[in-house]
Amino acid sequence: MSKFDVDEVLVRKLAQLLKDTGLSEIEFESEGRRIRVNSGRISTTMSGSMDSSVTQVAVPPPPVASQPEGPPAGALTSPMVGTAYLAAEPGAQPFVKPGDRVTKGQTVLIIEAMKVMNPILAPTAGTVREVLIADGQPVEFGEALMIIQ
Amino acid sequence: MSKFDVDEVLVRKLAQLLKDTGLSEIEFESEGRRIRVNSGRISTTMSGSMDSSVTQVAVPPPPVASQPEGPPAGALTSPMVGTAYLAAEPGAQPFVKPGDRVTKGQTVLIIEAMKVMNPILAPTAGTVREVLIADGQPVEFGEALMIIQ
Amino acid sequence: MFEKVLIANRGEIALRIHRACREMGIRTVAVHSTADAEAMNVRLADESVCIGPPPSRDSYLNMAAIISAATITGADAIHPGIGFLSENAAFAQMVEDHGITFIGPAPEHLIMMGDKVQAKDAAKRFGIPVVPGSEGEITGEADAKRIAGETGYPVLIKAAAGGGGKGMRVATSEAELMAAYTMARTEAKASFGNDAVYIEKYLSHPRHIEIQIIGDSHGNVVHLGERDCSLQRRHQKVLEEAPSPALNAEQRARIGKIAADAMKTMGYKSVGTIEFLFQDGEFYFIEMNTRLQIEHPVTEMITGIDLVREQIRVASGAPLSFKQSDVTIDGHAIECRINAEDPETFLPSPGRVTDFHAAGGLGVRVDSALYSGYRVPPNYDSLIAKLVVHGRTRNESLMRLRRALEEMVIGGIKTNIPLHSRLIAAPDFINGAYDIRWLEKFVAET
Amino acid sequence: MFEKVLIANRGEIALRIHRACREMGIRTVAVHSTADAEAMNVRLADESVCIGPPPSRDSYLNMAAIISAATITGADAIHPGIGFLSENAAFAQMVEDHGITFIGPAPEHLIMMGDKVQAKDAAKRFGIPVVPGSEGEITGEADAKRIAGETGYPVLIKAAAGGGGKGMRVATSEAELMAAYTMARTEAKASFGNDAVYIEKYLSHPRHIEIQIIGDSHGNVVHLGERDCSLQRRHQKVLEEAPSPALNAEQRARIGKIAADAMKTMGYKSVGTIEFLFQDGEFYFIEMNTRLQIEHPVTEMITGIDLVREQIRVASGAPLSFKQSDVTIDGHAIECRINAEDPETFLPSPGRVTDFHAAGGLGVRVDSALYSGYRVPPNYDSLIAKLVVHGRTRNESLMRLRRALEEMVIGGIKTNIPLHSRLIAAPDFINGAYDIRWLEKFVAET
Repeated sequence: MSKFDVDEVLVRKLAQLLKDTGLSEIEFESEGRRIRVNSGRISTTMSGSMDSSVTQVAVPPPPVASQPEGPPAGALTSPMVGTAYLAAEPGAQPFVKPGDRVTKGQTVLIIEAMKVMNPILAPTAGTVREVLIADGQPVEFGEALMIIQ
Repeated sequence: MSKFDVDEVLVRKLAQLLKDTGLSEIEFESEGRRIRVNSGRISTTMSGSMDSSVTQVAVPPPPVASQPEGPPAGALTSPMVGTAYLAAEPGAQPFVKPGDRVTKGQTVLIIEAMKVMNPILAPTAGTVREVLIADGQPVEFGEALMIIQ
Repeated sequence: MFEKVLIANRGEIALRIHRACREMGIRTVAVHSTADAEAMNVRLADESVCIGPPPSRDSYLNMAAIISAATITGADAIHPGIGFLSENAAFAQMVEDHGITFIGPAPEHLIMMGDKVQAKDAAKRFGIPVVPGSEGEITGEADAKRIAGETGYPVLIKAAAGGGGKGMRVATSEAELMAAYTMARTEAKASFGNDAVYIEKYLSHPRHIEIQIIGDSHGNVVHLGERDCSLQRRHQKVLEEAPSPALNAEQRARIGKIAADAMKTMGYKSVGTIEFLFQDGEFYFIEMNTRLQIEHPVTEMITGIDLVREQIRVASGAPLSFKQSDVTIDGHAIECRINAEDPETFLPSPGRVTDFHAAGGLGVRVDSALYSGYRVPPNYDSLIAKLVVHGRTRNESLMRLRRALEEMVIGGIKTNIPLHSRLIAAPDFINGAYDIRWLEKFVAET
Repeated sequence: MFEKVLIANRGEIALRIHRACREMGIRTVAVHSTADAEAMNVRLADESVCIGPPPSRDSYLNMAAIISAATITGADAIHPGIGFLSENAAFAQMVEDHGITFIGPAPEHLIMMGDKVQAKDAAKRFGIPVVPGSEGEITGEADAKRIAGETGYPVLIKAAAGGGGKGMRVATSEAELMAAYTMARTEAKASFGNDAVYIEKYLSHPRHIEIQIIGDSHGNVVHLGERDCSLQRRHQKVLEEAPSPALNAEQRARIGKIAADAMKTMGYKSVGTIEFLFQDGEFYFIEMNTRLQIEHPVTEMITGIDLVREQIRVASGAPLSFKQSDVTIDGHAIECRINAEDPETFLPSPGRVTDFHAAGGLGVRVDSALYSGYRVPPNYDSLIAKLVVHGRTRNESLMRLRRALEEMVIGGIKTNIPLHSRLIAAPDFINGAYDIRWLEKFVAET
C-alpha cells in the first residue's frame, strides 16, 4: 500500500482550476483514492469556520496486487527485448544527449536483439529531457528509454 | 491502474455546464471513478450549510471474518451444553410462558447435562417476553433460551 | 547441470518448472507479457523479463523476444513448458543455434510427431499399434470410398494437420461418407489452411489411455505406466487418473514395453506421452505429445518420480536416475483441472480472485499460480489450478478428493469446481465405467 | 465403523481429524469455545456445539460439556486429539461409562504412562532401556547423595509429576547437588502441587529420538520407525525429521522391535510414541505419549500410512490394516512447526491473519486451520501451521523445504518462518550434526 501523502502537484493544479473556473469545490475519486478541494469562497460569505480545506481521504485500496507505475509522460518505451546502445559503435558520439532537439523519425538509440541492430526513432519532434538507460544496458519490452518533450 | 490524476478538460467542461445551466452542483460517477464539481452558488441563497458540498463515500469494509451475532437484549443464555426442558416432567405445566411475570431466582427451565437436572433461574425480576427454545431441545453454551424484561 | 534456466511459459506450469529448478539449485528467469507482470512465477523467479504485450503471438509465441531475453540474462537453457512453443521445431532449433539448451526432445522428433500422418507412419515403423485406415492423405472421393470400405464402417475422417476436434467427421455408412469427407476438408482448410484429410476406423466406446515415457541421451528409455484421460469435454481433458480402472497388469506391462521400445528405436531423449484409444483390450495410437503433459502430476504421485526434475537432468546430458525395474506404481492418484469458467455454460470467467484457499493435508497436492487478489487475465486459457490427490486405493483417493474439493475456495470468479463435485459423485465414475464420450453425456443430462 | 465422531479439540489437529473422518465417510461434530466460533474445523464439520467461554478449563477441558455435546448430537465416539483431555484417564473412563468410544488407549495405560515414576518402572518391566538413576522418588538428602554418587555425575533432578522442563535441575558435582535438589522440589511443588523428584544420569549431548507405534485390540503392534525431534527450544519441538540422520538400519530395527514388543506385552491398543534420548549408540527411555503426536505427519510421509485413519479404525475394533513386514520407509520427510510468535523474541503474536497462502506443489503438505481473515485467538498455544515436505533423499527434502518456506505467506501476525529459514541454512543442520541443545545455542548466537 502506498504511503499516505498528498500529491502536491495535483492539489496546486486543482486550486488553479478552482480559480480559473470560479468553482467552489472539486471532488474527484478514482481507484479507491479520493481528493476534495474547496475554495472556501462560500464560507467567506458566512460563518468563517468552514474548512477552506484540502482533504485527501485515503480509502483503503482493494487488496489487488500492486500495479507497476506507468511510464512517465513523454517517455519513449522499448518496443522489444534486447540490449540498448546509445551510440552507433563503441567510443562513438551518442546519437542524442539531454538537451538535444530531435526531429520526428530521427534515430535516438539502437536495440540489439538476436544479433540484429534495430534503430529506435524519435516518435515526435522535441527536446531530449532525460536518457533513462546506460549504454549497453539490457532492456525489456515497455521499459522507458528516454524522455522526449 | 491509471495514474491518480484529474481530467482537467472534463473539469472545465463541467464548470461551463454549471454556468450555462445555473445548476449549483454536478456529480458524475462511472466505473469506479467519480467527480463532483460545486459552484458554491447555493450558499448565497441558503443559510450557508456546507452540506451542499458534503458527500458520503462508501468505504468498503475490511475483509474480517464475520463475527457471530450477540444475543438479543434481555436474553437469558444457556450456561451449559445440554437438553432444555420447559417443564418439571413430561406433560406437566411449563415453568413459565410468555407474558408471565417472574421474580429473580425463580426457576424458568431445566437443562439436563450428564443425567443431572440443572434448574435455570431468572437472573432478574421481569416479564417473560419470549421463549426461544422448544421443550426437549438440545442447547449449546451461550445459546439464547428466553427473553425476560 | 544448468546454472540458469529461462522458463518460456506462464501460469501454473511456469510455477511448476520454477519449483523444480529451485529444488535443483538452478536460478530461474521468468519471461512474461505485460498482462502477467504480477504473476506468482514472476514474483518468485530470480529474474524476470517482460517480453511483450498480452497477445500470445507478441509475447509467449515471440521467439525473438524469448531468445533475446535468454541472451541478456545469460540463461544456459530454456524450458518451453506446455503449449506455446513447446512443440515448435523451429524454436527448438533456433534455441540450439544460439548455444542454449532446449529442454525437450530433438527438433526432428518434434517435426516427426507434429504431423499426424508422419506420426502415424512413424508409430507403425516403431511397432506401435495404430487405428486401421488410410495409409496417408485421401487422394479423392474414390479413394475415400475404397478405404472406408476396407476399414469398415463407422469411419472417422480427420484433418492431417488437425487437433482439438477441428476437421473431424464420422460416417456410419457409405451414404454419409461424401458429405462427411467434404465437410472435414472444408473445416480443415479453414482451421489449418490445409485440406489434407485421412480416414480411420471409428471406435464407438474407447477410453483415452496414455503412456508416460522418459528417455535420456544415453539410449535409456523408461515408461511410467498409464494415465486414464477419458473424461473429456470438447476434446479437453477435465479429470485424469492413474492407474486406469480399465487396465490390468498384463495390459499395462505390454503397452508400456511397446512404447518404451519404440522410443528406444527412435532415440527419443526427453519426457513424452504416447496417447492411445483403448477398446475391447486393444490399443490404437492417437498421437504423441513430445513435451510435458498438464496431467504429469498424476504419474508423479504414484511413482514418486519428479518428472520435471528428471526432464531437466536428462536435458543437461545426465543419465536417467532410475531403471525400468526401479519404477513401482504405488496407490492411486486423481487430478481435477480447475478452470476459470462457468460450471454450467463453460464460458470463461476471468477477473480478480478475491479469495484463494487451497485444500491441504495428507495426500493432497495443489499446483496453482493463484493468490488472493490475483487477476486472471482474459488473454490465455482458463486452467487456473490442478487439484491432485493420492491414496493407497482408488476408493481412498476418491474419498480424499471429495473432502479436498469441499476445502477449495476460489472467490470472485466462477470455476468448474461444482462440476467436479457432481462428477465424482456419479455412480459410473465411482465404478470406473466411463469412456471418452461419457462426460459429454453426463454434462448434457445433468 | 463409527457413524459420527466428536472431535474434542481445536486448531490444525481438529482439522486433521476432521479430514480423516470425512475420508472414512464418518460424520463429524466440532466442539468449540466462543473464541473459536469462526474456526475452519467448525465451519467444515457436519455439526458444531459451543461448549464454553475461551478459557480452556471452561471449554476444551470441560469434560461435562464435551460429553453432553456428544450426547445431544448422538456421537458414538470422541477423538480427544492432542493435549487438552487426550491423556486424561478420568475423561477416557467417563466417556466409556457413557457408552461412547474413546479414540485412544485404555484408561489404565493413560494412568501408567501419565506418571513419570510409574512409567519408568513399567518401561523397565517391559524391557525398554531407561536412564540409570533412582528407582523412584528421592526420600531425602542422604538418599539423593547416595543415588547421585552411584549414577555418576552429572545428574539430573526431575519432578515426578513434571513436564515442559518445570522442576528440572542439573548437578555436575556433589557440591551442587543439594541446591539443585531443593530448587527442583520447590519448583515441582509450585508447578504440580507435588514435590516428589527423582534423579537420573545427565546426558551431555543426546538426540531426541522417538518411535511411533500402533496397536489394535487383537494383540497386533507395529512400529513405524523413528522421528528425530532434537531441535527443541525450551523443551518445545521446533522441527522434526525422519529418518534420523544419526540412526542406522540396525539401530532402527533394534529399538523399533524393543518398542513394539513392549507394547505387545502391555496390550497397548492405539497410536503411541515412546520417546528416547539417544547418545553414543544407546537409547534411554524418556517417556511415552499415549496419544497422537503433533509431528505424526513426518511418519505418514515416509510410510504412506494415514495414522489418524488407522487410529480410528483400531478404536472401532478393526484389526491393523498392515503387518510389520508391510511397513517400508520411503524417502525422507521434515516438518516445520510454524508458530504465531516473534522469530527473535519468541513472544506470542496473536491477531488477524490478513493474508494466508500455503506452499504447494510436489512433495509439500500443509496442515493448518488458518485462512485469510482468521483471527488467531490469544487464549491457546501458538502453533498455527505445520509445513511438511517429502523427498526421495534428505537433501531433496531440504531443497524442497527451502523453496516451500519461500512460498509461504502469513500476513498480519508475526511467525517463526524466518527462524526456520535461517535454521535450514545452518551447516550443522544440513550435515545432521545436532543434539537437543543445538537449537538453543543457535538461537542465542544468531
